[in-house]
Amino acid sequence: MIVAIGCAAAFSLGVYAVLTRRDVIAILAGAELMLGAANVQLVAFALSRGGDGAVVSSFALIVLVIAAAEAAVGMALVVTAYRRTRRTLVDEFGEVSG
Amino acid sequence: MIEPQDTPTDQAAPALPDLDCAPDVVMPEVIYEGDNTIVNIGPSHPSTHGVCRVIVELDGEIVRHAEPVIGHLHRGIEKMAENRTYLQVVPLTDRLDYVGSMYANWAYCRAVERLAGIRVPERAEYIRVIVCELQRIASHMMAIGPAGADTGATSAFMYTFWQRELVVDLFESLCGARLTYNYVRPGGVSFDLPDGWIEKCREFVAQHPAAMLEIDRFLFGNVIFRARTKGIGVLDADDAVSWGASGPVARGSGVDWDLRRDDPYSVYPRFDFSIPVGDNGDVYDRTRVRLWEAIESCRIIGQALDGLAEFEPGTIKADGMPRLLAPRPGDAYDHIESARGSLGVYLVSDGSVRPYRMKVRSPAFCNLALLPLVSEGYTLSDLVVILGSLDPVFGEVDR
Amino acid sequence: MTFLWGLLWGLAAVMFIAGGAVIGVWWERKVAARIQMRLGPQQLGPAGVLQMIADVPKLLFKEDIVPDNADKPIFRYAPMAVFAPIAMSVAVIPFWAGWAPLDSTVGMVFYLAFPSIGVLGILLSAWSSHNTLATIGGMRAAAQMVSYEVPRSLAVLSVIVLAGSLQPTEVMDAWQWWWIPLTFVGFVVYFIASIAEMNRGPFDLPEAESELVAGYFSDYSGFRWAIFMMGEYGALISASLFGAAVFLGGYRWLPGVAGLAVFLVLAMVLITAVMWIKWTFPRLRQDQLMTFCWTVLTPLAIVQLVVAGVVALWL
Amino acid sequence: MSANDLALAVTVTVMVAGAAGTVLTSDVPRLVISLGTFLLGVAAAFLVMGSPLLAVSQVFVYVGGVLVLVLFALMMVRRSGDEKPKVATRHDLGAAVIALGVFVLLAAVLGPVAADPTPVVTAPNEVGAILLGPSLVAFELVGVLLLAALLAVLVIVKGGEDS
Repeated sequence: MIVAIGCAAAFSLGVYAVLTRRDVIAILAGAELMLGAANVQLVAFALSRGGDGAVVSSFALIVLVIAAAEAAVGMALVVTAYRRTRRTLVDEFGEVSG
Repeated sequence: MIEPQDTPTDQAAPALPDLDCAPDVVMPEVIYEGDNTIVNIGPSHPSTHGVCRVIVELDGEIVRHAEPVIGHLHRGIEKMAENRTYLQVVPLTDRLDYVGSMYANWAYCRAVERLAGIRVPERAEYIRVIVCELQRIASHMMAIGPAGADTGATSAFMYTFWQRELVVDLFESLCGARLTYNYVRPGGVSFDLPDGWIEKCREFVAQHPAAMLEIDRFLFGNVIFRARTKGIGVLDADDAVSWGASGPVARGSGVDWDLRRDDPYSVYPRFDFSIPVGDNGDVYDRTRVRLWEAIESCRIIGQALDGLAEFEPGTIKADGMPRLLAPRPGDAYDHIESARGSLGVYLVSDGSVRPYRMKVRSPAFCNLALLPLVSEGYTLSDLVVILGSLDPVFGEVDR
Repeated sequence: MTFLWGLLWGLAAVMFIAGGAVIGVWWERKVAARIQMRLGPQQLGPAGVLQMIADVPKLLFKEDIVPDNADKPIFRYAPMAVFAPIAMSVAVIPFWAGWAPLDSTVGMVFYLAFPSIGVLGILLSAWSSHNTLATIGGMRAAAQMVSYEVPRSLAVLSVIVLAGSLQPTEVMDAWQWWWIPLTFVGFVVYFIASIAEMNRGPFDLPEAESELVAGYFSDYSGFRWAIFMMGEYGALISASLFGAAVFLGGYRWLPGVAGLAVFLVLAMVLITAVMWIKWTFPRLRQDQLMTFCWTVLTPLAIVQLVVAGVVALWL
Repeated sequence: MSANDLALAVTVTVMVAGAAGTVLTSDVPRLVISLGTFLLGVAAAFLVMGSPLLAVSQVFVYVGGVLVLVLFALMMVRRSGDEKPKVATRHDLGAAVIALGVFVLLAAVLGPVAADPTPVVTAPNEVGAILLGPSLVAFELVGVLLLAALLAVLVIVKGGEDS
């Protein structure tokens, strides 16, 4: 119960961050919040339903690695976009071309 | 670049600054223009070899422009000289290049002697050559060691400093001072060599080349030091000539020019020595040229000590020197090869006991002007190494 | 109860590192002096050993300067974020047969993971100082430490593969003397990468004195500065102990207390070697540093890992 | 409430506090510290739930890797000039309503069915056996994905340099 509500709170805070932040890096940080919360919820849910700890852990580990790869690509995009356009605010990306 | 952008250029000359308050120093702000970062290095910084301020425009870590800002050590020595008698100026010249005081002494004295037509006894000339070559060694130790320290090899600094210490000990027993010697005077030198000094000097000269070869092996042979200095801060020979570089900075770029040989003065023509010249004009060559010059200096000192034996001890001052020199009106310029390059002193006399005007042509100043040229395109880490390889001494740059 | 024990052990680790750092400063001054034809400290006590007692109050009572422009709370606490993970990493080092302060089943990964939190502290202190030189130093530190983590982890991985366990005490139990020649390349990679991780010469670019004054801790003074130094010496001590244990066998050479003595001597030798390297070599440049990491150390570590893996299969 | 529940409650609180900080602050260092708190909270939650390997991996990959990456990117694009660097935000009611809706939905659906887990202590070699046994395909796919990500990053960054 505690974990479920806590993770839901963290997840929805992540949603809020993604919706309100104008900065790409902060949006990515919001996505990290959602991923982290979902991962904890995943492990907790599986364990409370009597799942095998090792299977759960390996699953969560794979999620973790994929999320890290996503973050790396995201950061590379941000930095490259910044170097091209000198902007990091999402609203402004539409106004520039190339 | 650091001036405010909105300064109108077509304005009348600004009013003279109010002398009661501090001068309007523009402290560098951290300004970001696109990707370029402005970094202020100095005036108090571990590796500016004194009080130089370098304003660096960085793109990432690449130096786009480096602007040396000088004047933090300006004491108005040239102006002060106008209010002192010719002999009283000698201590001032000590403070020009405080790493090589003997040179400024000598350059100034040569100008005075030329102005007043004084003939210096040969023994004094030999002593001058000996102390100045020792000074060249001491000064080059202050260039090679810090080149190691700039790249992070602090131990090399200690090894070269030990050699400098031996020279300074010799000077101390000669004239009592360890930094500002006031030893070379118009018409000769202030003291004759004390007993046993020649033997001590021979001892030093005997061990010095071996010590230099050791430094050559463990500093210049070090793989990281080579990687840090080879191909860094390249100055080609044409630029070196057209920017008026001299001394090891020019010779490191392959400019075979040394006043001791090409405009011979004093008793230098009597000695057999060679002038080491570099090929690539990078930091490595500039610094290594100094190392070989120190070894060549040992050869000169050895020959001069041999030659000294021919002369009667005690004849170290020109005969008939008046208490107060008052040369006839006119001007004189003379230059010598200091550790940093061609050091010239220009004197104008109006017939009084004080120089009407003194101007010092300082090699360190001319060499420092090359910094923007040679540091562009290298990294911030290279910048301090390049600055060190130009070996500026700010007492002489700012005067 | 566990919590109290943890607190106690944490305190012990901090005291261990602080004491080690104080002795390390004295030892480094002596080693450096030997290399530089000097004598080092010699005024206070025999061979200047009491100098270290004098240094501590000096650092404690120095003025704690916080720049006006700094982000003050972060500036104040960032040094702790550098120090704490390093103190934590000491916990998993196996000191005695079957005993480590924290005998975790994932101790080997723990050891590699926690010092990387220190990067965060370094970046925060650099950022909060609001100083260009510190910012450059922080960026250099981040790039360097994140990169050198890769060969370092790969090198340790070869021992993990041989031992077949992530638990340091089990690794020590499985350790055989012939692992030393087998993992020698890995050990060298670990050693070099550790020097880079602790920002010591010739990899001390983040704090390069001749360029950046003191890099990310340029603006620190007094005891906060001392915490950075403690962190640096702590990393040195911790990396040397860990390397001496898992690569060189640590206490396995002799039984009982003699084994512990051998372990400490091995670590001491490694510490001295690090100092020796620092005072002998010039500093690398940033691009040379990165090239060295990715084109020399990482391939070497991968080859070592493959070799260790093949041998582990054959075992 | 058992000691385990208490520990879970503490870690979850840390997580939520970190998440709230990440969302609400516009100050760069505080954002990073908050995100770090959240990620450490996640690691602690894994630890409490009996999976030290997950906890340590979380610290290794996220705190030591991703977070440093975030801070690095922030330092590159948002440098400390004269004024304090800020992360731009546009708080609005609609977003808050949506987020609140997500929270209510998740809590309402998951809360009743998800009892708090009892920790199952997992040894790392068991995880390894699963990864290289039943889920070998997934493991290899992650490897391919990582390689692809690596190449993608290289291409993106190199492409940026050309222009």
